Amino acid sequence: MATVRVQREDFDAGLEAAALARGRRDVGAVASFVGYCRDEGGTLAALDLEHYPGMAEAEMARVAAEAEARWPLIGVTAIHRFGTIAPGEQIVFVAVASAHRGEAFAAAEMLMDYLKARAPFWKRAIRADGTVEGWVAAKEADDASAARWGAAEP
Amino acid sequence: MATVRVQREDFDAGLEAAALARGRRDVGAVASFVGYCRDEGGTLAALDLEHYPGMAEAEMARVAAEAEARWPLIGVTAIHRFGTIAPGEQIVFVAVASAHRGEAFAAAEMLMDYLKARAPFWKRAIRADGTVEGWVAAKEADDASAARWGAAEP
Amino acid sequence: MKLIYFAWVRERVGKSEEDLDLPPEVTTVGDLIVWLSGRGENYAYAFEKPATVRAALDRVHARREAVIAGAKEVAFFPPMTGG
Amino acid sequence: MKLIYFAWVRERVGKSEEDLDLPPEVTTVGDLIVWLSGRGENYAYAFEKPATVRAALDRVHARREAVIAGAKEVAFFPPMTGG
Repeated sequence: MATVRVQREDFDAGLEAAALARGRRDVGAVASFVGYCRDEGGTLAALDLEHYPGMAEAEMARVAAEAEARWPLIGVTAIHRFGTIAPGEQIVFVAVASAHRGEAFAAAEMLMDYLKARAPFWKRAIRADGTVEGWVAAKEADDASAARWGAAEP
Repeated sequence: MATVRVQREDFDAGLEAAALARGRRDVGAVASFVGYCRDEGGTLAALDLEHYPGMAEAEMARVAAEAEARWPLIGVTAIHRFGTIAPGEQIVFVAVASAHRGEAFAAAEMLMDYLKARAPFWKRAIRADGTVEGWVAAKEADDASAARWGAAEP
Repeated sequence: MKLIYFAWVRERVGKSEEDLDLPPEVTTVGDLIVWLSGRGENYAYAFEKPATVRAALDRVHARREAVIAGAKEVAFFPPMTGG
Repeated sequence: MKLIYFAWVRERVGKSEEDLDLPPEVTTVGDLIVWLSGRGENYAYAFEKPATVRAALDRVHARREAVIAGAKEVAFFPPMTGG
């Protein structure tokens, strides 16, 4: 059963990853990922992250369920923040526990690719000079990353 | 510059992964992995891990340097324990920081594949019934995992 | 029908949500986009490049040919840029 | 020459390390394996399936044809099973 959270506040990635193995003796591998806000060479002051409440959680849960259907996973956690996020801060987290490392890595990477392509979040850049830039355009590379798992278009 | 440690004591995986991004604004992605000791359906009491002191650290550093030569990485940490390790305990850790998630995932997975195939560690299983089993045989799958990165045979 | 807009679709339409009675000829998501585009400059602007607007029916991604009858909530938004 | 053994190679040889004077005809790792195998049953047992034994020269993986002259330390061990 996957744990999915959409929240404004920060999270403790180490604690979340360790929780997947705690008290268990059948977990052989935990692969985890944290996406951070970069300052893009000093030009970015913050990101403003809008989301679709309700659908964001539902879509992340669907993505996690697809990973669980594809590989024999023991646990999945996915967390995505919204609101104003400064450079150096955490934005997104996924972790996958399984018996063996191959499926843990593959599932974690698939989760990130799917989250980026399908979870209803939109970033706006606030520049260091105070200007609020337009919305970040989706990268075709992200759709391509999701497509390589054989995904249907969102 | 990679951080490599070979140690008997446990480690704090969350702290190690977070340290790669702490105080930085150019890290966009940290992929990390923890390998745990499984109890193999209740039959395993512990693993006894022997290593080649000096060579273990050197080989892990070479593996990390190969990952750094292949991808634009910001930081790499690899830790491997030795000694007696019980089911549920952590054995091995790798974490990779980079600007983008693709290279962080790829480098972390390559590091694990290479570590398993090349770092001089040997496992012996201590069974739940008290018998000390022979040495764990290397899996051909591990050599194949390392080979897919185009590695020379160790 | 409850309509919800996000990100620059919301900004162009000028509101984050509204309740509209849809005429009977509007049966699919694609029909709804065409109908909305004729309701004013703000909608026309939001949907000027329809390929860049995504839709969801009751919080599930929906294609243009998806039938909206029975849905409680239709959302329009740009391609996702989370993660 | 310092020789070091690990895991079941160590157990079969019966010691973890030793210092040996190598005869001049032993120039490669492969030569050393053949020479050691003739030194007693314990060595013959350790190297009975030479393909399953790996070698390192001064803590770097070495193939059978690697020349050992100049090395301070030769190690023999089974395929690695860490990680």
